[in-house]
Amino acid sequence: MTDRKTITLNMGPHHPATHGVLRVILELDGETVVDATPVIGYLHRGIEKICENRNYQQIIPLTDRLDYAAASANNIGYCLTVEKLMGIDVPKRAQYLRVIMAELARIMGHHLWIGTHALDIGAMTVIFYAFRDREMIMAINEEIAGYRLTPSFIRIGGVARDTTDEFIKLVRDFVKWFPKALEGYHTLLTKNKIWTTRTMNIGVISAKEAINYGLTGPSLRGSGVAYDVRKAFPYSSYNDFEFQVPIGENGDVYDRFLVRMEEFKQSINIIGQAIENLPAGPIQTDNPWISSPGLPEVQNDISALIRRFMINARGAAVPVGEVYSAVEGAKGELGFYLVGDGSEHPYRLKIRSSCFYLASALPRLLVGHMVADAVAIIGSLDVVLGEIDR
Amino acid sequence: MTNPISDVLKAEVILATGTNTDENHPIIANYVKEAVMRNGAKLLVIDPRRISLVDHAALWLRPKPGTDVAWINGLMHIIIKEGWHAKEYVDERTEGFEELRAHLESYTPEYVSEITGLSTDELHAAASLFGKARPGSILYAMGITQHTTGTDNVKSLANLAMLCGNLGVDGGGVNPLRGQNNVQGACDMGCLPNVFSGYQPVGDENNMKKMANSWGDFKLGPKPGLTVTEMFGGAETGEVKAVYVMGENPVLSDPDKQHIEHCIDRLDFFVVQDIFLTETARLADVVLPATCFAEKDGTFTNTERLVQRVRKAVDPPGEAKEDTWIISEISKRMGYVMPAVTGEELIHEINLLTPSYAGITYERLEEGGLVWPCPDRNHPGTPVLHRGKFARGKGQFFSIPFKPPFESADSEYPFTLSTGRVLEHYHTGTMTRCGTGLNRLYPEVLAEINPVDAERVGISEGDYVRITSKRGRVRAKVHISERSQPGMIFLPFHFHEASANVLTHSEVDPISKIPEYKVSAVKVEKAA
Amino acid sequence: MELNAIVNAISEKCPGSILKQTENHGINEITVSAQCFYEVMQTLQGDGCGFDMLTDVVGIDRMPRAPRFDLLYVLLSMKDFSRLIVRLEAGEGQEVPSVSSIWHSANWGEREVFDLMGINFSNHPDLRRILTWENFDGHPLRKDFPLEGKDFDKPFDTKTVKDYC
Amino acid sequence: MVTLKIDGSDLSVPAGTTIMEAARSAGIDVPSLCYHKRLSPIGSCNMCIVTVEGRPGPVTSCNTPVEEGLVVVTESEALDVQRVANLKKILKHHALDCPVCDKAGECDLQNMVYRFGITDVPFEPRTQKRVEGYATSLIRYWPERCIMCRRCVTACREVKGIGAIDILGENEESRLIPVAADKCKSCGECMFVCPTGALTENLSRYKGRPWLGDRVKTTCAYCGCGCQLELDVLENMVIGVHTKTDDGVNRGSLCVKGRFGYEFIGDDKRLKTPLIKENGTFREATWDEALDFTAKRLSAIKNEFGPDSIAGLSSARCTNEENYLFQKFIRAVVGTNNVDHCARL
Repeated sequence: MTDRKTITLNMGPHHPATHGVLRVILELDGETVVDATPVIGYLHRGIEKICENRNYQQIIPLTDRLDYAAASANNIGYCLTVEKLMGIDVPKRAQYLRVIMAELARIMGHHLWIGTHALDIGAMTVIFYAFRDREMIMAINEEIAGYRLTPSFIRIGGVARDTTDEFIKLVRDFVKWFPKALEGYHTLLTKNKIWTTRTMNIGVISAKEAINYGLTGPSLRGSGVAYDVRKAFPYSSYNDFEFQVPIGENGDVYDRFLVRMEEFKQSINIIGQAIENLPAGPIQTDNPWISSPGLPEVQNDISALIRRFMINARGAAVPVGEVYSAVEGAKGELGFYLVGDGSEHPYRLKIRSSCFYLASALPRLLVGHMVADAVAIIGSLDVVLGEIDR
Repeated sequence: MTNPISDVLKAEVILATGTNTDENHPIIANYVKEAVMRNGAKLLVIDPRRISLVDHAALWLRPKPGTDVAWINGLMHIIIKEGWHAKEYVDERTEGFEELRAHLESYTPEYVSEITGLSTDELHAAASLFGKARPGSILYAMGITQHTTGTDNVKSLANLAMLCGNLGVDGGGVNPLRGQNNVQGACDMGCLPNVFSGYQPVGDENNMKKMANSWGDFKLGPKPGLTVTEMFGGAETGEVKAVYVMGENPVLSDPDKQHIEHCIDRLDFFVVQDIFLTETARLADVVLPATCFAEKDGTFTNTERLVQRVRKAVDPPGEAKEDTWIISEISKRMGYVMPAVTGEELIHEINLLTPSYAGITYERLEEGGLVWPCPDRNHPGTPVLHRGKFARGKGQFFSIPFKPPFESADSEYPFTLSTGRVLEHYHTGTMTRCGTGLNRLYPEVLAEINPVDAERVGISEGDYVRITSKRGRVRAKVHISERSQPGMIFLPFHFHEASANVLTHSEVDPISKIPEYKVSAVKVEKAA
Repeated sequence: MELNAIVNAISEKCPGSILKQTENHGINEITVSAQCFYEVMQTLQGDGCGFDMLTDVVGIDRMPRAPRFDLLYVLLSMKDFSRLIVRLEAGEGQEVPSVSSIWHSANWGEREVFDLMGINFSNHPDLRRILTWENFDGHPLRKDFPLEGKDFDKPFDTKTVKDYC
Repeated sequence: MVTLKIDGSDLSVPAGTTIMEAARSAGIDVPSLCYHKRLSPIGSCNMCIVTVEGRPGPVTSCNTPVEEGLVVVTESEALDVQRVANLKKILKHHALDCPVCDKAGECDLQNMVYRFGITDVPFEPRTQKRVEGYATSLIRYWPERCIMCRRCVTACREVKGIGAIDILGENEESRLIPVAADKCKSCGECMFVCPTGALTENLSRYKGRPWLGDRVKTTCAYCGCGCQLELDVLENMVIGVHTKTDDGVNRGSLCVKGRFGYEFIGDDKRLKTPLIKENGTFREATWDEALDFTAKRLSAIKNEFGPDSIAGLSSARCTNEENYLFQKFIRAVVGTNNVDHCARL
């Protein structure tokens, strides 16, 4: 047997198809990948370390910058963790608003995924449609939170603001419009011969292996495992809504695609239910030492002013204890392990990043495929480097 | 200080002389006031100026400047005569008492009164106040030492303290209040011409061998060197060619400014290492930017011999470097690499070579300050010196005759000038005159003059006066106040634009070489 | 899975290895000893217990406590969606057996802990720094890692960084 | 010694101790706004009330001496109701300016509000505006933040022995007045004991929140007292000075220099580069240049005129370590005993 020479191909970190600053070093035998080494850390900002030196409120915007494609979902994950440790109940209205924001974020994340994923493989049209619809969600974010991409709308104990009529209208419009748009995506891709050829039987991973690799979210469900944190460990009134957890069969790129396409539908369903059944009531828990008093109160009451000062400037203290809490982010299970030491800062906040473990499975998925499939596989995992590197 | 500051609280009587404690050592003044107000101690102030501490005094005496030995001898005369002295203590722990008694015979109240301007009643009252109460604490500062008879003054106070059995006891002691944050430490570390660190004499063979063993193969001179006042004198004669100044401003702080400038001018080479471009640094050939206390790690030793930590808080500005780094770099370039450079390395070396500092480590200082002598790692420190036994065995009484100050007021220069500090400023003002805070409170030099004199010279509050001595003249704003006694004028020396040391003379005490800042003859005229 | 059942299953295999068992905000937690840590983890992953996913590995610096670190393994069973946290106390410099041969996800999880917390894992297939670069000095998530200062502000020196190829 | 029972635990304290001191010595934190360790009891805030068995109403613990066999309760619902009422009385006129108050974040009043969970205190403007009576250029008085606890007045009188300020008038009309303004030395003792932001430092206004910076414990660099203080450092700048009551020879006190004389540290006039004089003017030099030049000149003079022609003048402002190294340098490297410092000046 003769020695066959392999060549090393560097992919990234500045590669349009690595969705950020992911770098993969590929060993190629001809056009076949024989080894792959992902290199990460280019976007490492030390968020976990920063968190140890910020008060609990100040961490919320940092969480936006994890999976920035679906920022609100991260806010909820973090706030739920703190609330769990503090033992706070959040009012129903706030919970529903959180659900709306999280599901909108999921759709936003999937928009980015489908647009770029299709673009990577060569279907250029999809991204225009996806971004047209994503823009509608941006407008909704802007209406309620003031920010388009990173709303930081969720607060410990509730949400930042109550709804406006405009917000309700925009959400309703979107709920009405989006199923039609989704049909359009399907038309463009689902039965497209090129698309199916490029995605079917590519990057196959069995259910057992996917679990062993720690895959979560659509990437795990594509392999046929019906694990969704929203169903398995319901939070924020997800029990109140009717929705399905779509799963795939083969665990290939195409199945992961189908799962996400179905999630679009389920998410818009949830949003529809939430906006129509939005309960009346407060949007912040009534604990005066957690919810910052409003401006009118502050201008007339020194105790309210002191409270607002303490909560916003110095931060509210969180009891001693440890807690793990997770939510279903757009990419999978987003978990927070929080260690409180009684002060205004976390002693330790570990972020369980779903993308981190998705990226760790890359060598397993890439090896044996053509170099052109690498692009499809990376796209199908839908990794966001902001969350991997933290 | 022989005793800790807090010992003042245990005193029955406190004699404060030659110290404007309220302004120069405000924290010690807090203790004095607490002793008076809460513990009922009696405060005896003997000072030519009516300082604010007088508000709390049971008795205040106002002698003429420069007559300290006379009134101390006078008090002792009365105490011995009345039999108030601590007889057992004197017998057991001291020697030379009989000579002293004989010497004091001539210092009758009448004679002393003539010299000092105090009435005999005042002297009696003071003697009975201090002589009858035990323990009595003596606080003094530069008002006692900055005379040509400075050493005599201090010895006289020691006589008084021993006579009343106040040395080596709680609440007693002879307590010099040291004016600068680490003047005690600088002495302890051997920045003196005649001793190594811990006051180990330079002439001693063992000491020289010990230092040479540790420092390396150097020839150490057995002959004591020049003091600061002699250095500049030496520069004038050409004996000294180069001076290296670290963090000092002698042009403003040394007596007779013109003379100093002239001496520096004659040097071949003059290096100044400082944090500001001071008046002295302006004359230098090389200026090396150093760090201030907030930019380095180290230790300070306060007036009660308490060693405490200094910690780095901020980075030095620009390229300024730590003093230790600068010294070691020059040393390296002169062929010797200093083995210890950081604070912690240096304190280890100090531990090894200085018996009184042997047990003082940064680790222990984290728990709080330590008072030297602290001979080993487990020693708790020694807050009270001479307890039970004096360092030399028995306490020695010195018979000290009164000598008048070098310069006295005469018809041409009718005023006696005393220099000193004010509360708001510090030494040559390089630090306190920065920024707005302290400057707003005390923006310019104020010459204090008694209303009687003001009327005589024909000046009113806020006028400018010209103060002239044989050495030079300055212009200053006038503050009319009862604090100065008639015939006396007080001028702070913090201000370079009206430096009091233009006026002072450079005559020094023969032993301690301390200049006589407190007595110079001057005349005062109204300035245009 | 019930905590009791888990404890029984482990005690059968490795008696005395469970130091503590608690329930923490709805999640079962066991503290295990370092001796037969690997066996315990194997048991947990096996069919009997069924914790087939290692969700995350968390390192906590408890300085100045000794042992210094808490190492947490967050497990999940896909059978009944139950979670279990396994806690292991590790001293500074102590090597912890890698569980990456049991759960593949531990590969990167442990690398991250090694990188940021400085805990060593034995038998790890590829124990390198992951988020910081190879010649990085120190472990950022340790409590004694400086937040600012001269050493920290050093420019990124490309010469000291070896390529991974 | 007197034995008594506080909150169920038996204590034995010296006679003459107050209930407050006895409780604090046992680690029981009786709330108070006016009590200060270094001052004699004031008894103005009524927060330290406790119940003593056998006495009809609650007593203020800060000025009630212990007696043999007293049974004291410091925490009860009834006491808290009264304390909350007292606190609300103080709060209702308090200025609504925490966001611009320098004390905010380490304010006793804020902490007390937090501790008792005070809510719902609508602001009532004063019928008569308070006069801005007291101020120096270094200390600013904010009349609407003042809770009239009298700590400052007591500290000025008892600690400094001055009595420059006093509170005149009753209730609504009470105001802080400089009764002997010329005696005020701006030492800042009043500011140090102030539980709220009524007396603040004028130099570091609005520079930083207390929790943002670091506090570095060090020793004061002015006179020989050796006061212990903490430098408030924010972004490599010293923005203030703090002290602690239990710390050092100064027990929390400082003088005007120690408390306000920190501006020189970050002053623009500080020397930043070595300077070498050429033809009568200075030019900036590198360290290597300056050090080489210095070493060369010193060596040359030593060789030509002998070591005794060189003298070193050290400083009492430098640390022990620096002084030690300096005399070592002069004695060993230069080889002369011509070393002295400014002790005499």
